[in-house]
Amino acid sequence: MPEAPTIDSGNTVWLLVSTALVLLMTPGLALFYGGLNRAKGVLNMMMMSFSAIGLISVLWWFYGFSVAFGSDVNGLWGDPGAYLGTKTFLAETDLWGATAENPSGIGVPLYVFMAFQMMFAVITVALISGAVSDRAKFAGWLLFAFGWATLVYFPVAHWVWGGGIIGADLHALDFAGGTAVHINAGAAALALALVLGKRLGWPREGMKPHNIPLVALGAGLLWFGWFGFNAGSELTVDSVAGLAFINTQLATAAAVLGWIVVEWIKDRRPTLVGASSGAVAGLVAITPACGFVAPWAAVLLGLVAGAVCALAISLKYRLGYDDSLDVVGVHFVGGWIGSLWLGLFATNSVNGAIGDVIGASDGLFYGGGLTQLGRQALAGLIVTVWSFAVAWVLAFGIEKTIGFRLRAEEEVGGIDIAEHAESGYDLSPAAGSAGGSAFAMAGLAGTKPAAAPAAAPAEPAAPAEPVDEKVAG
Amino acid sequence: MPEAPTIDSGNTVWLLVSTALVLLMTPGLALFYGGLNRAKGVLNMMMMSFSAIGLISVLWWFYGFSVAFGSDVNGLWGDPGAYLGTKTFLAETDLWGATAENPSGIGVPLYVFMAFQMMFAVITVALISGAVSDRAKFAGWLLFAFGWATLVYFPVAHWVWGGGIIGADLHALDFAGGTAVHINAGAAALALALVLGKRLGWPREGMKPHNIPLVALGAGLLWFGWFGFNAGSELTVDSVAGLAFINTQLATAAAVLGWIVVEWIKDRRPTLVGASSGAVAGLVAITPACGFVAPWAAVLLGLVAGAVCALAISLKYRLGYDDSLDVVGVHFVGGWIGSLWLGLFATNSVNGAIGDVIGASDGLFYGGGLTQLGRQALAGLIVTVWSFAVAWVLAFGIEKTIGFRLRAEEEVGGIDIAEHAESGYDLSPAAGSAGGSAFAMAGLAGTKPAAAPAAAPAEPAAPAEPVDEKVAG
Amino acid sequence: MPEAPTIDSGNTVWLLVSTALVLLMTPGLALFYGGLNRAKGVLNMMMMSFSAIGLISVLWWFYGFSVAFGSDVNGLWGDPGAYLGTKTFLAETDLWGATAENPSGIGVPLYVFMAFQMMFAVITVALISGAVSDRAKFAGWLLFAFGWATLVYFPVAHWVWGGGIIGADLHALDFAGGTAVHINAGAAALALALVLGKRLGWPREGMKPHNIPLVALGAGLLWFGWFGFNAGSELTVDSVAGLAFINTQLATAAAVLGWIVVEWIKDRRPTLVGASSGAVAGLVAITPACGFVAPWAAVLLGLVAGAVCALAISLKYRLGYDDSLDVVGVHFVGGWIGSLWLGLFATNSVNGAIGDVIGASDGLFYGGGLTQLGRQALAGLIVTVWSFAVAWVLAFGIEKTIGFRLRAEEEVGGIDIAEHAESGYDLSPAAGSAGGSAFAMAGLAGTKPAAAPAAAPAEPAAPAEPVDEKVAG
Amino acid sequence: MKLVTAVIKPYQLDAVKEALHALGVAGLTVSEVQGYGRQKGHTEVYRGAEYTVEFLPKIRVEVLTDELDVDKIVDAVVGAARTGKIGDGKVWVTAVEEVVRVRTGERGLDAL
Amino acid sequence: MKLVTAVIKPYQLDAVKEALHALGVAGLTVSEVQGYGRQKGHTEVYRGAEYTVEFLPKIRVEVLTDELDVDKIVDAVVGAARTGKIGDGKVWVTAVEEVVRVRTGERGLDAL
Amino acid sequence: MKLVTAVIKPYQLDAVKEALHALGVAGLTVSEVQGYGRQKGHTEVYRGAEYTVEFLPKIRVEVLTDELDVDKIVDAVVGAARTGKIGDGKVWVTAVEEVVRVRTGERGLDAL
Ligand SMILES: Nc1ncnc2c1ncn2[C@@H]1O[C@H](COP(=O)(O)OP(=O)(O)O)[C@@H](O)[C@H]1O
Ligand SMILES: Nc1ncnc2c1ncn2[C@@H]1O[C@H](COP(=O)(O)OP(=O)(O)O)[C@@H](O)[C@H]1O
Ligand SMILES: Nc1ncnc2c1ncn2[C@@H]1O[C@H](COP(=O)(O)OP(=O)(O)O)[C@@H](O)[C@H]1O
Repeated sequence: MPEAPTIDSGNTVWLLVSTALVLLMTPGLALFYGGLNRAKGVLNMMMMSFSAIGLISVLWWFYGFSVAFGSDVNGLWGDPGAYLGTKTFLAETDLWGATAENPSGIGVPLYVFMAFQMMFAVITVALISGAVSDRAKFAGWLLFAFGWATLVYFPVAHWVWGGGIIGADLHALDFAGGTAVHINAGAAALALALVLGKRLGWPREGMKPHNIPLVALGAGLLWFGWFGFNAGSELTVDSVAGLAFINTQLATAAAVLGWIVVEWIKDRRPTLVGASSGAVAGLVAITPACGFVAPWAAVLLGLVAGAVCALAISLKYRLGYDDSLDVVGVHFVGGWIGSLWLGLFATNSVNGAIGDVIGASDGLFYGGGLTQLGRQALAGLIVTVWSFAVAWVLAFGIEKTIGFRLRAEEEVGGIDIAEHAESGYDLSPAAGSAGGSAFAMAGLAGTKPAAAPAAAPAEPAAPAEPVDEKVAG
Repeated sequence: MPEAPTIDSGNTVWLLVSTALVLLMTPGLALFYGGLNRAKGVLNMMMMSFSAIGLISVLWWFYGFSVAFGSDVNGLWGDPGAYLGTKTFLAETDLWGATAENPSGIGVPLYVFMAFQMMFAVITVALISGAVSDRAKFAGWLLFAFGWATLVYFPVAHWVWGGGIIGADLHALDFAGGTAVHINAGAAALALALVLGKRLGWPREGMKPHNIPLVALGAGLLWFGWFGFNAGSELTVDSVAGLAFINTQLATAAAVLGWIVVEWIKDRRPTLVGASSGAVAGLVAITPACGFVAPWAAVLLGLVAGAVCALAISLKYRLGYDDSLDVVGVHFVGGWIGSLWLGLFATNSVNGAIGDVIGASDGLFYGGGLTQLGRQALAGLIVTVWSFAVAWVLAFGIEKTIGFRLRAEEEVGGIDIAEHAESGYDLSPAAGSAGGSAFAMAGLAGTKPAAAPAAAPAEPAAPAEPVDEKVAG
Repeated sequence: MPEAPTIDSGNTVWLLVSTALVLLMTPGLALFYGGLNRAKGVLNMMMMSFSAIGLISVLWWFYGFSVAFGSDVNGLWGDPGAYLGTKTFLAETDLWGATAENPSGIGVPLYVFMAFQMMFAVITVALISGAVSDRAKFAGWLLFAFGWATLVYFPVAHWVWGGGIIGADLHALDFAGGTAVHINAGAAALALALVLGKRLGWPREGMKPHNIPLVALGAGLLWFGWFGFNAGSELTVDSVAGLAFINTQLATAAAVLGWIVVEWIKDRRPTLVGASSGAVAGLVAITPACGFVAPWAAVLLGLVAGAVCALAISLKYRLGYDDSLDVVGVHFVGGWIGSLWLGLFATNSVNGAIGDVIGASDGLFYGGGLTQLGRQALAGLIVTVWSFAVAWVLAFGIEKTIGFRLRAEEEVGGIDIAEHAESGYDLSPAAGSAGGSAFAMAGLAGTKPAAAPAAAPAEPAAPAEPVDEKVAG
Repeated sequence: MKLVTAVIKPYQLDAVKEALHALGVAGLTVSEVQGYGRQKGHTEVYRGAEYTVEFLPKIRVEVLTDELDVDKIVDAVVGAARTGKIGDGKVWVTAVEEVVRVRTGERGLDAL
Repeated sequence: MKLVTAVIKPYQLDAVKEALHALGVAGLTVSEVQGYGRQKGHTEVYRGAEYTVEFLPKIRVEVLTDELDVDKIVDAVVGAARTGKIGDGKVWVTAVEEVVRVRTGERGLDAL
Repeated sequence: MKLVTAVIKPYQLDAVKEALHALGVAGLTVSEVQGYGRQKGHTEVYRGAEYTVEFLPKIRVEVLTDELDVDKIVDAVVGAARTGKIGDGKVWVTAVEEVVRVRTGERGLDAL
């Protein structure tokens, strides 16, 4: 390492690319969730993710990053003023991890690291939305997102990665977010689903995915972006980054197989929704483990996670909570499996940082005994309890004040219309064919009678009229 | 810097990746525009973008790059023969920016830089198409694209970045394309919309987006690719690239909030179309500024751009031009906001190149007075006038010669059928269910009676028959 | 080169990114194929790709990589035990290409190279599926994929790139997979189509694409990912990587033009399906040539490939085989064109490796005579024969044992329902509008009478009922 | 022979189907329609332009039946389709001169 | 009571709706149909295979009405739907024996 | 004047159209419907939850015709639509009091 602070262009490029990849995951999630949802709520579902990108990015820049990665105050949060958004960090020396002995840190500009971690905060919040499709007022969602990010994600990221209680004190392992992201979001999702209650008609009424190619597309984009999420979390370009990358691929591939095999046996048919869900389950489970286990253990983890999550999604019918798009069944369960897996298969032999840097011990099957398994379980428990409790209180408070649950008629009519005054599609069997969409063109979109002219052959009749005062808008 | 010309692998990787990211933006734009359009014109809308990739890439390689980046001839264009497509540039010394004193330049192979800039030319042309959906003959579009790229984009890129009048002489700032790309495309879009006239029935007839998930997907891909567009424009891996990256994210996130807040107040509902449009508006506005302002100024810019563009899109109803998908309201207006922003918030303190390399001065709020604001305004004006004028003449010429506007019956019947003999979707309420799409299978796709056989139970009837001579084709 | 083995972070980042890009190609292919297919089989079509990612990734890790890249045994395959999945390769010295004299090889961790090549194996298998849409039992497909990958792809990759007969002995050129990937998959696709036979009603019945925006989206993602496929195949960050990158862009752009011009002349209309297909044809053709020819030769290749493939897809009607989505017309034909192109335009002057490393000679037009053209033809022939023969035997064997072809009624009813118990879409003209999809909500999804309650106004009637034992699942 | 046609709210279809099932009606044909009447529509907004949607999704149910059962069927449909809110729809009866079952060629009541 | 059914060109629906509105018709039901007749279709081409699309999108409009108003309504519809070009469609009248308003159970004219 | 309505299996539409064509029928109107009857549906499974789909896609064909041709037309449709398997559908005939061709205003037989 040179004495003068210098940028490591390899590490920096890898982080820049990884950051872009992780950003893409949230639109990918929006498509995944949107396609799984009924058509009448697809836009609201996607809007919860897009609004999370908007809101959380700004919060993260303003104070979130400081709370998570500012110098540790008390093991619970970082100095909120450390990197306040009003300041600017572009000095030669503003490299992440820079210290007296190592003035270059990891050789990555602070803003690059801040942006990378920003995307994690964004998607963790967005993940929660899958539990409350079709029934959550949008204003309530925004308020919840603000509160939960502030009280839960930012601190928890500090506990796990910022020098807080879980990482530094408990020495629990979490390479890229099994506890901080997935268990965290899953626990909050459960609380939200419980407070908001079931969708009208659930489970009696069938609520099947409205656009499965969209689901598969979303899963594909998530898979792609997840390489930045996992392999990027090594923060440097080394063999561990390579290990995290291939483990991510192997566990995900194995989870696809694990899920569809269970479907084949249990439901007599493997499905594309299942393959897509299996991929996500595998990605979730390998997240905490990708840089800490050997490839064969990653394959095994994928098979187990795919199979177990394929069974876990039925729990909601058993226990009667409407976790609409299975955030609990996939992210909470998958996150737990991956975190515990480290207690079994983590080994210093694939990543020296386990012992040397984090002070964690090898997993059970590598002679580490039950120590690490206990730490992993405790870490998961702490996050589960805190996230669930705060989410429950926040949701309950919002419901009692501005109201969180949509009115029944609005829910029945469709949340897209009620909350966003939009509808997802205007297709028809005739769409694009001669005459185009008969309905769209025929005026089924409706008109203000006052505004309706007698249609001349040359000009199609008016299906809709921009209201003047609007237009003047 | 070493004496012997050497490739900087960090910079080169970053440019390679950025180039791929920017390429992806054009298909992303095609989806964004396609989804915003009515179903009967979705394919033509996307085809305008895809054909731009095909045509402009080849033109750029053949002479466009030379005109834009060849050694400056007269401040207006570069030596057209400099990098003619017939030549090959693979010598050790063919590194971009190589000079006697600095034989390695930025350490990036010439072809990598050429490819990176190629993608800018492609998407700038594609952006224009949003103004003329559903009514422009495809042949006319191709001719226009060829002419406008040659007479406007290639020279303007030279003016701004190639050592021409705007960058080198006027010392106006444009980090990644506020003037060269967005104001440029927006002005041309306006001219095109004026010459081609309104869609039949506009604005009386409602023309709502036909597939909003597609709009959001397109916005997501644009956002993702834009990191290459903006942060890649630094051309080297340094802290400014990191600044450009995080500013891109922050301004875009803020613009999403800005746009939906305006909708909430003005139309009583925030929409996903609005969130997606806000993202694009933020990306547009931060483009010229991303590497020249502090993060807090980027957040502010995003809020302003999102809010102003959300209002600007209503102008077309006021003034009565049919800028179908709001290229003017988003790209022209957003581009101007971002460019002027530099006159207010640009500061040498975040990027030394402002003063040292470009010879620009700080913005008003950094004590630079009105100098830079004036330069930015003048730069925008020059591009606006030239682009609008040439676009108008080109469009008018095409209309008067081969004809640009589609025939009324064809427009009413749908441009996809008329110009491309395709229709976007063949779904139906029964699609994929038992029996598949009733219509598709039942032969509503039609058959040449001559060809129609009596359908046997075992074999479904023939909805269509490849015409023999075609098939033989 | 340093004595101690060291990671080249530039090369490693480029390979990591390229690997992610190539992974994305398979979901992209799934969308491309899915959109081209009829609605009733879109899920099965996509499932064939997604299952290939799952299955082939694991096989590659376990023994495929060893067979392809293990030390050459007999020119036909590599030592299967070389990199067996049970082993771990994370030592300092586990860098790809490391030798005594060059302990760092290309400075890329072995797992990164393994992951990169893994993605090639995955997509090659997935490509084949386009030939047998709507009629192949899913179990049969999985078995075929397993067998073909093991007996054909793994060895052929060894022949071409692993030190086997084609590359090392025959000195045939294949930069990124013209023979190993496209000719290989195309030949297998033909065999599969012949053994499985025509879809019921083909060609009498029209089978038009059901979702063309999805086709264009898939093409866009393929184009994006292909930069990793081609430019990544240089394995190092140098000017040849830049050449491969820009050639990929130029040939693809030219192929888009080539294809739509042919359509314009032949069918009187250029189409978006054509532009998308042209892009894929160009990407296929440039794959083997991208790092070995000059840009102008790449443009020419693109024009030729686009035009020829646009004509080649009609062969199936002439010859009467149902290559449903034109794998032969695009990949087989395009692969051959690109491979032979090297015999005409390959030149050591753009890439010294041609002569020095691979021991190939310049193409005909560079004074190399017919030598290389002969080698290219022979290489293509070997792969064609082996792939076709093994695929035919495998398919025939599967048909005769567990059965490969779907039952007629099931095919007519739709393979998505029959094999996956899913249907792609649940939209309707009313989808998302007030009341949402009338049918979806009205219970056209059906209910078990036993389970059907009298619907109360407040609660919509039940369109479907999770079966209890399932739910208890 | 009669044809009973009902235009109802989408949600009520299932209840109507069950009610007819209970009466022993062997089959029925339904289709998506859109209705305009007293029931008011809703508003959509896209990029500041407001659209009023006046036509609402409804379901048409058609049942071929023997004259003797007409009243029972009409009452059953009206009962099952009623929510009491505006927009519940209409039920009407028309005369059918002949009915044939395609599969068997049976005519009249046997065709049902 | 009568049922007036019209199969018209999609664009004309709005004009027809307004014309009926002007006559004081309180409601109507429309649906998407496809028509085959003298009006010729168009051609589509996918990867070199040509398809002729013979069925064209039309809209079916149904209005239940008192016999007294039938002629006025038929004339209004025909007038509003006419473009004079082939494919304008048909309007036909059938007898309705009974009409019930689901919400109230009202019968006959009161049901409209 | 009569209206012949047929609810048939989607695949058979083309055969029916040709059969009517052969009889010199100038036009017809078709629409997508879903049918419930003796023919059983299928099952779908999403994330472990099973759905039974009872309604099957059918096509409704409507032909306005002169009484004299009714039998020919009914027989032609029944013949062309028959596959002999359950679910082939129904054909029924109703009386039409008046028909108008929108384009010309022609009435009665001239309107067809
Ligand atoms: N005169 C009519 N002819 C045909 N359909 C009608 C008529 N009036 C109403 N309808 C249908 O009945 C539906 C409900 O009618 P509406 O007036 O909204 O409520 P209600 O029947 O409760 O008074 C309408 O959406 C329309 O489909
Ligand atoms: N005999 C018929 N029975 C039912 N519908 C018909 C009949 N003839 C025509 N139609 C409908 O009327 C529409 C217009 O008929 P067409 O012959 O094309 O034009 P026109 O009515 O102007 O002569 C057709 O698309 C079809 O929907
Ligand atoms: N009573 C009925 N009223 C209206 N449509 C009916 C009736 N019975 C059957 N249908 C229609 O006919 C179709 C076929 O009937 P089904 O009983 O399944 O077979 P089949 O007619 O061969 O006995 C049904 O899907 C439905 O659309």
